[in-house]
Parts: sequence; structure tokens; C-alpha cells
Amino acid sequence: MVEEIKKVIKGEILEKSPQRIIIKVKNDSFSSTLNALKGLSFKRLTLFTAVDFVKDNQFELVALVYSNENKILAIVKTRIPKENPEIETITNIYPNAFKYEVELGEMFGIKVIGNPDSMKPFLLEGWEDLPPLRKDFDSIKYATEHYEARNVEVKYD
Amino acid sequence: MENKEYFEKTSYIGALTSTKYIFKKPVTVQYPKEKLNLPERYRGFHVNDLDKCIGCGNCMSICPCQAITMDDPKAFHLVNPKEGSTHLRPRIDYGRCSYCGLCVEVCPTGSLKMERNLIFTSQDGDAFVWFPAEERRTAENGFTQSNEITPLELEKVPMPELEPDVRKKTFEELILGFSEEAAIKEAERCLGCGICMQGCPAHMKIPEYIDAIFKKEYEISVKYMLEDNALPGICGRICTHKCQDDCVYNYRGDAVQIMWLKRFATDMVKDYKVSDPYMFPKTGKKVAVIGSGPSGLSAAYYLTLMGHSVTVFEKRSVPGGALGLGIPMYRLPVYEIDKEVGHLKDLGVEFKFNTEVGKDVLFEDLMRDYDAVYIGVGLSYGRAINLNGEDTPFIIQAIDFLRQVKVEGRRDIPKKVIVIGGGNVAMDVARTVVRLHEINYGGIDTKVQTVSLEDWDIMPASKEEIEGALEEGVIFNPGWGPKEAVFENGKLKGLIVKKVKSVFDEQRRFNPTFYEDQTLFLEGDYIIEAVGQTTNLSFIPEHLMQQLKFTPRRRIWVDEFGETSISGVFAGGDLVETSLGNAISAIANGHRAAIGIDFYLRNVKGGKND
Amino acid sequence: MIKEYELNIGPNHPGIHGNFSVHLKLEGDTIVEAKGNSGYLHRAFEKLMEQRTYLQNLALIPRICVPEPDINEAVYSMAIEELMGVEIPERAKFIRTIVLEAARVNALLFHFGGTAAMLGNYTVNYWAVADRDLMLDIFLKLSGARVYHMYIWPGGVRRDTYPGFEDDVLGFVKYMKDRLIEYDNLFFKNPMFMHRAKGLAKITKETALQMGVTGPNLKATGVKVDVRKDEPYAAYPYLDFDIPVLDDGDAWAREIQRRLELELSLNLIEQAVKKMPKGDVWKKMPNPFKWVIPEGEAYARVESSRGEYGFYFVSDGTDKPYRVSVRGVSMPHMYPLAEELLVGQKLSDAPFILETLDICPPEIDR
Amino acid sequence: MVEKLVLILTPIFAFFVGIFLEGFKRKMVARIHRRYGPPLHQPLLDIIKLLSKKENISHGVMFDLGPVIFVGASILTVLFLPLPHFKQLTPYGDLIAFLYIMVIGSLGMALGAGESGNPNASIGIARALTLMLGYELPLIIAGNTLVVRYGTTDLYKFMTLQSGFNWNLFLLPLTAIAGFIATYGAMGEHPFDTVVAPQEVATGPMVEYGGKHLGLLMIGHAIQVYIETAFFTILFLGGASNIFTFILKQLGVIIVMTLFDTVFPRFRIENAVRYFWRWPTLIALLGLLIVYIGGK
Amino acid sequence: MELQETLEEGYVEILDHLRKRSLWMLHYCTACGAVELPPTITSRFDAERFGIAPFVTSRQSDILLVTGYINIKTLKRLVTVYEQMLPPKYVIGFGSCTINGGIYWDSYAVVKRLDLYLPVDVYIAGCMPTPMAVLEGFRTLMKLIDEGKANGWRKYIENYDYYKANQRKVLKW
Repeated sequence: MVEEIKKVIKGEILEKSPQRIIIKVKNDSFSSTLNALKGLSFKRLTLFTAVDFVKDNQFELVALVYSNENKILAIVKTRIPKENPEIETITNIYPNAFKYEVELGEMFGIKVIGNPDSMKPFLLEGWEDLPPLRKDFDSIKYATEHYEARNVEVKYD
Repeated sequence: MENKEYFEKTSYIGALTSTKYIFKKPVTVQYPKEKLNLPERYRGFHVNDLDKCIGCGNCMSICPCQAITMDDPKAFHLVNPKEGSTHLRPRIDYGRCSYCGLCVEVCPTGSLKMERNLIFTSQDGDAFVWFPAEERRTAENGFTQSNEITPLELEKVPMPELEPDVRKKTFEELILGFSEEAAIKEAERCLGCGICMQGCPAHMKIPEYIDAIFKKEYEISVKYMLEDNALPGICGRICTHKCQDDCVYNYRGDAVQIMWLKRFATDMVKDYKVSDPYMFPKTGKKVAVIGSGPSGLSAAYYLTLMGHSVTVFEKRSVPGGALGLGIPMYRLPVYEIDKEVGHLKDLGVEFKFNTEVGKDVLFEDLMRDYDAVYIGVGLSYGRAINLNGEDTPFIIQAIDFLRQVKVEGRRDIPKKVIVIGGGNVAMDVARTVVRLHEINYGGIDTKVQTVSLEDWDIMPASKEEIEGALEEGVIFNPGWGPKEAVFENGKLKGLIVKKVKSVFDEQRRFNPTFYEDQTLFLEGDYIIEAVGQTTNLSFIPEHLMQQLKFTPRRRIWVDEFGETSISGVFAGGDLVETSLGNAISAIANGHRAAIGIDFYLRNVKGGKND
Repeated sequence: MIKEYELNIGPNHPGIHGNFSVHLKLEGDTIVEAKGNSGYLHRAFEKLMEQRTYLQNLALIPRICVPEPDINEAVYSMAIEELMGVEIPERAKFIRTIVLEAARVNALLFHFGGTAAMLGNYTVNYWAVADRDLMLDIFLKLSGARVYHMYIWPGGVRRDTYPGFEDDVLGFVKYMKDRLIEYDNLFFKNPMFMHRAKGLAKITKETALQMGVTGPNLKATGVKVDVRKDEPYAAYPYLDFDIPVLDDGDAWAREIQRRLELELSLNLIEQAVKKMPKGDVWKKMPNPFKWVIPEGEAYARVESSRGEYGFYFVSDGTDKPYRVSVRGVSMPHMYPLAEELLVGQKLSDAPFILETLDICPPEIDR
Repeated sequence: MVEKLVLILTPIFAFFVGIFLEGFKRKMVARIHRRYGPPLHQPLLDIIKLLSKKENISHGVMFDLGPVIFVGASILTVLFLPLPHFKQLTPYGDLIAFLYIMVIGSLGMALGAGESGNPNASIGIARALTLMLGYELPLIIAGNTLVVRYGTTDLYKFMTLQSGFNWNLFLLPLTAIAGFIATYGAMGEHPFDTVVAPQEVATGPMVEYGGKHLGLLMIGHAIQVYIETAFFTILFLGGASNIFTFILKQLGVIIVMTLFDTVFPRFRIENAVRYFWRWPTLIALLGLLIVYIGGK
Repeated sequence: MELQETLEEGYVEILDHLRKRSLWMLHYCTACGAVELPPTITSRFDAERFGIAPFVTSRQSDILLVTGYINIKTLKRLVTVYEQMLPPKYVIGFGSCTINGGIYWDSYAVVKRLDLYLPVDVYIAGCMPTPMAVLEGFRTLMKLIDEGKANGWRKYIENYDYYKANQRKVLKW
């Protein structure tokens, strides 16, 4: 399987275990890679998400695609810069990516070009702060500032 | 697809048969009349035995909900916050608790448990915070910890050491030290609760430096050590490790081997220079330190860091005081002292060896030439027990014996040796004698025995030392006191000992009584007395001596910063009351005195006294 | 009369299992557009997990999916074990299998109760929840809690089974097998159920595959995909079983598929109990205060009662996870599958269709 | 005089019998669910509680009037049902009139609920009216069968004519079955509970009603329970010679209804109507045919 | 209306006594605690023995069960629902999360205290409370109603500004 993938995809391909293949590609060939993988029986998008690598000032987009026939999960990764993060939609390849993309916009502030709902609220309502899953967003601080906790006077009786 | 057919055969009658339950007994548990049987592992509210609890705060650290706060349970009047325990106890906020039971899993004493009850309702939202004391218990125990499956590592990593047969033939260091892997494994065991810090006279930042070891950041680790302890490498070998006695692991398993970890970290750092915690600019003030024992070195180190110039005066030719002279090489090799002292030298501490104050240089001169004087001469003279024949060459003081062996290279020894004393020094002596016997006679027809007033259970020597000595073949006679030495033909024949009735009196003071009629004759041709040491302050001139205040136990009186009743003269180490007679408390004294001297020199009176 | 109007189902609506809402546009009684609205249960698990150490997370993760919490623990543990390169003891594997299958039985019983309630047959609901409680009693004895067991943890399981566990479990299996016949009579073979469900909201194989559908929803369309077989975890390699599939793809097939899986689960529990070896149940894990996990990433997955459930786990070598992304099974089932499936259906069927897809809102919201 | 007194007391009697039947039903359902269920007087407690609630919201006059019309119509309907030994209002209105009056309650509720503006209520009302179309047909046919048989439309006469064990249930089983299904549909039990269907339309017409309004509706409902069961009892179970037998027979009807209620999921509304127009109607027609052929 | 109130005042004790035997709870699964409600209501613990049953709409219900953590988005609905309910109405805070945030104390999406936003009549400890604890909570509520102490809804009217201000703070209304 790895051989076949290598034939069609340019990028770093690593066979981590018999059922996991990690593919690292440039961000401009992300959707074409997924398209090619779909042709190679990787028909199911299992998960589409991002990781905030705050030290590198980059987002890593991760798409997990699965092949029912070969029982292999391909982890397709690409890095995009953190300033004005944008990617192209993959909804045309995998329809269920739609909400994952909306989530990327909401949770990381990644704009998805071609997704009409991108950057619209999905899980949160009236959110005005930084996108919460970014590493530089401090949830503890936010929660302490916004939501009052109960401070119980200790009763010694 | 036979399954499918089965389900496709539908039936109204079949459905109606379900109504037969109208005649059957319901399955309802009629609360509050009936209740579910709650099992043994039920995770309900907490129950904490406040007396057993030591307030280590591990439950607080592990709590994923920040439900636990350590607080003083004034209501419950902790009668006796025992040693190795804080006065704090967990207070649990049931507006946070998620009943995961992780706090119970990590509780080192096992005082925290969960009870078989999870029913509490109230109109008042503030009523959900309480100390889970036994008094509040509403049901029997539910979830408790298990010793088989516990997230804690109860067993210590064994320390490799020389086999008794090998080690007694040589003065090589018998503890081999951890490998990096073992050290990290041992460091990983530490829970980071910091109970041990209270036990340590120097209050070293033990959790921090162990954590740094765990992260392989040895230089940072040593930095943490140097903040409170100028001689970490030495302490890592010979410390009495009170911290390990307080380690919370003692309740369920083996204590973390803090000392060996310290030793490992210092071994990994070749030059401490990278780890010096802070360095102030030079102040131009001069301080004289008398004695290069642990307290002197410690004071010298911190004074130097604070920017003062320090000169150390040492009577002997080697540095280290009791460390350099008294502790046998198999425990503390000379190169280790050299490393630590070398570190001080590199920092700019000036050492004057073979310079005895009062003889080579006068105390008054020091007072005049230096801005402050620190006395750290320690207890460098052996204490006699007034045994007959102490003036003969057959009876020797332990401190002299050890010095002779270590510094002067003495190797001759009679075949049958009696060591009087049950402390660590006695063990050192006995084990040194064993080595000399092996070297001289191959261990054939030799005998080392110790006599101590204290019985096994109260013997002051540390357990490891006693075990080591036993392994090496030392014979113990605990519970006997020396009566008289027997001489024959001008040669020592043996020692008559008498049975001890009690060591302490009712006030727990040292006051031994004996059964005069029960005696025992111990054969021996050499006696080493290791029953304690005393000091000699004759170098201090008479008029100053009169100003000097002493405590009832004949130690120099000092204030909390080590200043004696003479302004500008500080003292520390075993000379002062607060010392526990071990290196680490001497080091702590030295550090505190250094701070006092610094205050004194900077004229920060307020900082010192208030 | 009213031509086109809008109707919100949920969040406070008995037709919605859990806390989410569906915004419907109706023409008469026919749905012309459906839009899901999630987020009522958003607790930011993925963020919270980054703020907690590995052992602390144990208390947090079961809460991601409430009806079937054990899968979270299993996935979490499996991800950590994969990153640490740890193989857990055999006995732990079997106990895990029993727990996971029992959790599946629980979730499915709960689900049947919900489905039947959607159709107005409350008897099934009352029975199923009461029968589920019997299994919860066993869980209570095993782990000390009814719902959030926190029993599976990295390295194995938290405690060995209690004495008499095997008998309890086998007793439950036997009881449940007898009860299944009664459930069949009451519900699955009820003509009225057949009438309501047959041919309703049919999903084709192609759509299902296209939209990332997994679990019984996919198996009911005739695709034999099951993590237990494809990537066996826990003790599944040691067990002898075959995954049932149906080919209709409609609401009826989805429910019958689950019913068959319930039976399979009972069989698996029985097998696992009988084959369970003796021995350790836990591989020692590091001290929780100093628990670091090597840098790397892992995707661990299990077959939940709804489909493939997984964690994408990234570790940066510190004592806290760097990023955990939860693959909620229901995400593709709701968006876009349910949204598209509801179009053209009658309002009366909408809650039932949503229920047959077994959508678990906390999993979407996280 | 006694007649008049009974007439005044009948609604109260009907209410309490209705409450008892409901309470009994809840208890019985609970048993089938394998639990104990609420105390027998629970419906009464519910109504007291509802009536004692404070209300500050109204959606207009019709909204307030709806429940009143419902209860009023129910009371009126009760009066047209004969009791053992008491003709009540039957001399003034026969079976035909009864069937007409029976509808008023639902219509009243429809008017009130429609005012609330909640789409669920509108859907519920639409369903209620549709369902009514469904069950009225077999009900009327079944009623007509009896009219044909006895040559009268007087409900009290129906009762007296069936004395002894000449119950229509035994004599005209097909009609009785059709009549039962239709009455059952009118009760709104599973599988015909499409009107309230909590999971679909959130209790439909009642969605915006709470407090006192709901209390009134529940009173109306209790009387309705009495009406339906009494109606079936009178038509097919031979009425009764005394009040206890009467209640006992109503209880019997409720028990049988509950058995069905607990095991069947609900219909979709169009299926329900189709069902009514198919099976019960066919059976009723068959029964009518038999009466025509056999009776004459 | 006034007549009615005078009448009610006279019989308030009797009414309270009867009222407590019929408490309808709103069928709103606000959070994970809702998973223990089915066992409570259904056959195993059978809350209907106390006259407690789930009801569908806010208008019909007496008890608002807040079953755990309160997400901001849910809080908005909760407040609406609570205001729709007809008095006397009661709020039960269910589990740790409603008392002081529970395990979600550090989450940006979850408020910590329910009583800032709605008046709470009874809190039940637990995470989540077991059915027995829930029943005990109901019993406590009944007792409070009987004693005339469950006055959360009065408090809400009296301190309306306080509650509104708190709600506005987090809901950005």
C-alpha cells in the first residue's frame, strides 16, 4: 500500500505500523493529496482537526482518512503559518468535513476557503475572545475572570 | 439472513404477552424503605483519619477538580501533630469533587478513604465544604487504596554496593552510586509533597531538586541544592538523612533515597560553578572563619556568594574538619572533599591550613583585622569516659584513631578490638578496624566487638550502618556499660562490662543506671572510645571568654542568626545548641550565620532582629 | 393553512435525546430543511485535557460520552499505552473486553429505551433502563460507581475483579438472553414497530461510505466494518465471533442491527468470562506526579455502540497531553447525515429517525 | 327532584370515577413496567396542584376559554349519558346528539390551543381533528348498527335492552370490536396518541397550557375518560343495573385498553386515519351487514 | 385574582402539603447528570411513587432539574425556560457542577455557580448523584415545600435585578 501511495503522492511518507501511515505534505498540495488518497480506497474521513504548535508558530492540520478495504488509517498532515491561517475546503472530497472545517474556524481561527459557514459559530455562542483551542488562550484565566466561584468561609463547628 | 426473517415475523399476540408482568413482582427498589446494597468499593464521600493524616497535600495535588484545599482543621483540635506532619488537613469541596478516588489512591498514609454513602442534599450551597473527619462519618468504609495496584512506586530502587566480603578488604567507597537510569527511576518515585523539607535541618528544596534530576537537569538540581547546602556532594554521602525518615513513602513502602539522589546529581555535575545560585558584587568586607568543618565551609560559601571576602583558618593540613578527619574513606572519599573545597577555592575563598588560631594567629588579631569572625571549630576532641588506663596506648579516642587512619595513613592494629559506643562514630570505627584487620591479617583470628549502653531498639547509629557493620562481621554487645579495663603484664587483657538497667531517667534525660552485679568480661587488646566529642575554646582570650554566654548544656549561646553575645563574633556547627551533631545541621547553622553576618556587615539590624 | 413554517425540536424537548436541537423547516407535515444546532453541552474537553496531567485526565474523560463512558477510558488508555510502548497483562485485556461489552450492552439498552419512547412505547423504555440497572449494579461492585467507572486506566484496569464477579456477569447474561425474547415480542417483532420503521429513512451503502458513517448505521447498509475485527484491541483476537450485518439500511434495519449486536455482546461477554486467564491486571505505570509520555502521536480507536470512537493523541514529552482530538462517532452521523436524511420525511418521524441514528450530543459538543 | 339532584351531581361523580379510572390505569401501567407506580389518588393531587399554581401569562381570550369550553362540553356530554336507573338528559338527546356533543370538547380545545401561536399546538390540533375524522367513521357505523338493531337511538333503551347477558359484545362481536377500536382511538391511547405525542409535538394542544388551564384540561380529561368508558359500557356491555356494576364494567374497559396501551408504539397520523378507515370501518360495516341480514 | 390569592393564603399550608405530592419535573437533559434520571424515573427507583414524573414543556412543570454543568449556551435556555415556568416553581441543582463548577472549574464554556443565575432550592451532592441521592433530593424538596421554605421563585422575583445582572454578565444579552 505504501508503495502505491508513494507513486501518487509527493511528500514524506512514513509507515508507523501496519495499520498507520503518516503522510506529511506541503500545505498547497493538501487537498490534492486527499483527493489522490480517496482514489486509493481511503474513502472515509475519520477526523479532520488541527494542532497548534505554538513554538513553531504554526498550525498542523491533520486529516485522518481510512480505507475500509485495506484497513489502513492514513494520517495526512500539513503545516500552515499561524498568521492569517487559511486552507482550502475539502468538503468536495469528503462531505463530512464540513462541520470539522467550521470547527477549525471556531476553535483555531483557521479560515476555510470555500466553506460558506467557515468562521461562523458552531458550538459556542457569542464568543469574543481568542479561538479557544489555541495554545495561547488560557482557559483557567478566562474561567476565573468570567465565572465567579464559590468561596466558602470555613465554618469550625 | 435468517436473522432478518426472524424479526420480520411480527405478531400482535406476542406483543400482548408482555403484559403478563402485571402479575409479577416489580423490580423497584423502594427508596427510602429499601436501599441498594452498596459494595465494598463504593466511591462516596471521603473519610479522613485526621490523626493518621500527615497533611502532605498529595491529595490536593492530584485532584483534577481543585476540590481539595489544605487547611487547618481547628475544630478538630489536632492533639499531636507528630513529626513529619504538618498541621494542615484536606478540606474537600463537594461542589468540585468528581468522586474519582485518585486522592485515595495516592494517599501515602492510607488515612484518606471513601465511605459507602453519597447522599447529601442541602438548600444551602455553602454547606458542601467540610473536613472529612472521622466524626463526620456516616457509613462504613467504601473505596480504599490497595497495595497491589497503586499509582505510587512503593519499592525503592536498590542501591548497588560492594559485597561485604569485597568491601571489608578495602577502603574503596562501598556505595557504588546510581546509574543514570536507576537514579531517574528513583527520582520518579518522589511525589513532590515536600514533607521531607521539614525534616531536613537545612530545609533543602528536596522536591525541586529531585524533579530536576528526573528531568535530567542536573545542573539545575545542584543549583537548588546549593541554595541551602554548600556541600551537597558530601551530604549526598554521609548525611544522616532525616528527610528520608520523614518521607511519606515510609507509611506504605520504602522511602525515596533522597541522599543517594543528591549524591548522583552532584556526581553528574563536574564543576559546581555552573550551579551557583546567585552571586552578589563584592562588598569589600572581610570575614574570618575559624575551622573548615561543614559549618565553616558553609558559612564561607554563602558569605562569598554575598560578596564578602572570606579567609578560612584550619589547624590541620587538610580541610573538612570532622568530615576530612573523622569520616572513613569508604564512606567519604578524599576526592569528594577536594571537589567541594575546590569549588569554594574557585569562588575565591582563601584557605590557611596548618594555622591554629590562638597559636599561629591570635583571635584578637582576627577580631581586629576582619569585619566579622565566625567560629566553627566543632567538637574536635574526643570525650573521655574516665576508664582506667586511658593514658596507656591501648586505649584511644575514636576521633584520634579515625584521623590517624585517614590522614596519617595508620594501618597497624591489634587483633582483638573493643569499641565503646553505639553511635555512628562507633560504627565507623568498628568498620574501619574490620578493614584494617583484613589488610593486616587477612581477617584471620581477629575480632571486633562493640559495647553500647543502648539496646538494639534505641541504638543511636543509623540502621544502614548497623546492618553494614553486622554484615562485615562486627560483634555487638548492646545494653552493657564499661566497668573497668583489665590489664595484665602492662598489656590490655580485656574489658569488664556491666548490665545496663536503664539509659534514660523519667525525664528522658541521659542518665544511665546499671546492675552492678551483672558483669561480663570481653576479651580484647585494644579499646577505642567512641562515646562523644568535646570542644576546646582555649584560643579565645580570657576577657572575651567571660563575655561569651553559654547555654546550660555548655554550648555557646547564639541568637537565631548565629551571633554570639559578642558583637561581630558568630558561631555555628556543633558548638551551638541548635546543632544536632550532624553535618547537615552544621551546614544549616553555617548558612544561617552567613546570613546573620551579612546582615551585620550591611548594618541591617532591623532585618536581623525583627 | 400554514404553508411553510419553522419548528425547533429541542433542546428542551422529549423528542431529543440529550441536549441539542434541530431546526426544521416544514411544509405541511413534511420537512424541507433540517439544521442541527449543537454546543449546548460544550465543555471544552480538548482544552481541559491539555490542562491536566495524565492521571487527572482519568477523572475527566469518561464524561465525554455519558451513556457509554468506558470507551473513553479504553481509548485514552490505549493511546497512552501505544505511545509508551506498553503491553498490558492478558487478564486486564479480558476484563477490559468484558467491561467494554457490558458498557455496549448498557448503551444499547438505553438506546432501545429511547427509540421505543420516541415511538411512544414506554414499556420498553422502563424495562430497558431497569435491566440496564442490573448491569450497573455489577459495575458498582466492580468499580465503585454506577456511571463513571474510571475503571479502565492506562496499563490495565484499576482493580482486580471482585470475588463472584464471573457469576454475576454470567447471571446477567443469562437473564438478559431470556429477556431478549421478551423484548423481541414486545418491540422488535411488534407489527407496529415494523410498520413505523420499515423503509423509513433509508441510507444507501454509497451515502454511508461517503459521509464517514460507522457502526451499526453502516453495518445496517451491508458494509461489514467493525474495529473489533479490523484492528482488534483488548481481548477480541482471542474471542470467536462474527459481525452481523443487514442490508436494508432503513430505520428498521438499524434497530435490528443494534438488537443483533446486543446479542453478540452478550455472547462475547460470556466467552470472555469463560476464557479469562488468571494473573496480573495492571502493568505498573509511573508515579502520577511525574508521569511523562514520550513525544509522539497516536490514534487509538474502539468500536463503540455507535461506531468508531477514537482519540487523536499528540504528546510533546511533558506530563500533560499536548493535544487530544476526540473523534466523536455522532459527528458525521449528525452532520451531514441526519441533516440530509431528515429532508423529505414527516415531522412525526423526525425524532425517531434521529434516535435510530443514535446521536449522542455530548460527543459532538465535547 | 331526585332526577335533578342526580343530574347536578353527575359531573362530579363522573369526575371522580374518571380520576379513579385514571389512577387505576397509572397503577396498572406501572405494574406492567415492573414498578409500583403512584398512589391511586395521584391524578387528583396533580389537579389540585395545577389549580393552585399561579399564572401570569395568557395568550388571549380564546386561549383562556379553550379549557373552559373543553370542561363545559365534557360535562354536557356526561349529562347525555344515562346512568343505571337514571335517564339523565337522554330523553332530550339521543345517540346522534351525543356523538355531536362529544366533538365540542375537542373543538374548544382546538380553538384555545390555536390561539397560543405555538406551532406544536397547531400541529397537535390539526392532528386531533384529523384523528377525529378517523375514529368517528367506525364509531358512527357501529352506533348505527345498534340503531338498526334496536330501532331506536335512545341510549337508555340500549342499556335496558341489553339487560340479562344480552350484551352486544356477545351478540354483535364485530360491531363491538369496531366500536372498541373507535372508542380507544377517541381516548387517544397508544397507538393513537399522535395528538399529544410528546416526542413529536411536545404534547400538542397542551404545549402552552400550564397551571390552572392545564388543571381544567385534566379535569376535562378525567371526565372524558369516564365518558368513553361509559359510552362503550352502555353500548356494548349492557350498561348496568347499579352504579357499582357500572363502574366495574368501566374498569374492565380501562383494563383492556391499558393492555393495548402499554405494548404498542404510536401511529403516524396519516397511518392512524388510514387504519381507522380500513380495519375498524370494514369490521363495522361487516357487523352492520350481519345485522341487516340476520336481524331482519 | 386578588380573591384567589386571599383564598390561597388561607389554605397555603394545606395546599403546600398536597402540592408536594405532585411535582412534575421538566424533561430537559441539560447535562450529563441526566443519564441518572431515567433510572430514577423508571422501574428501578420509580420516582412516580412520590408523584414525580417528567413533563414535557416548561409551562406544565414545577421542577427545573439542572442536571450538572451549565454551559453558557444552555444557561440562556435555562433562564428562558425557568421564566416560562409557572410559580410556584423549584430549581434543583444536580451534582457538583451546579454548586461550584465541579470538574469543569477551569473550562471557558461552563459557569461555576448556578445560584448566581437562578434561585436554587435544593442541591444534591454527587458527580453524578445516584438515583437514591436524587430521590433524597426530591424528598428534601418536599420537606422544604411542606415547611414553606422552598421560596426560590419568590426570591427570584424579589431579587430580579440581581439575577438579571448576573445573567447579563455571562450571556452578553
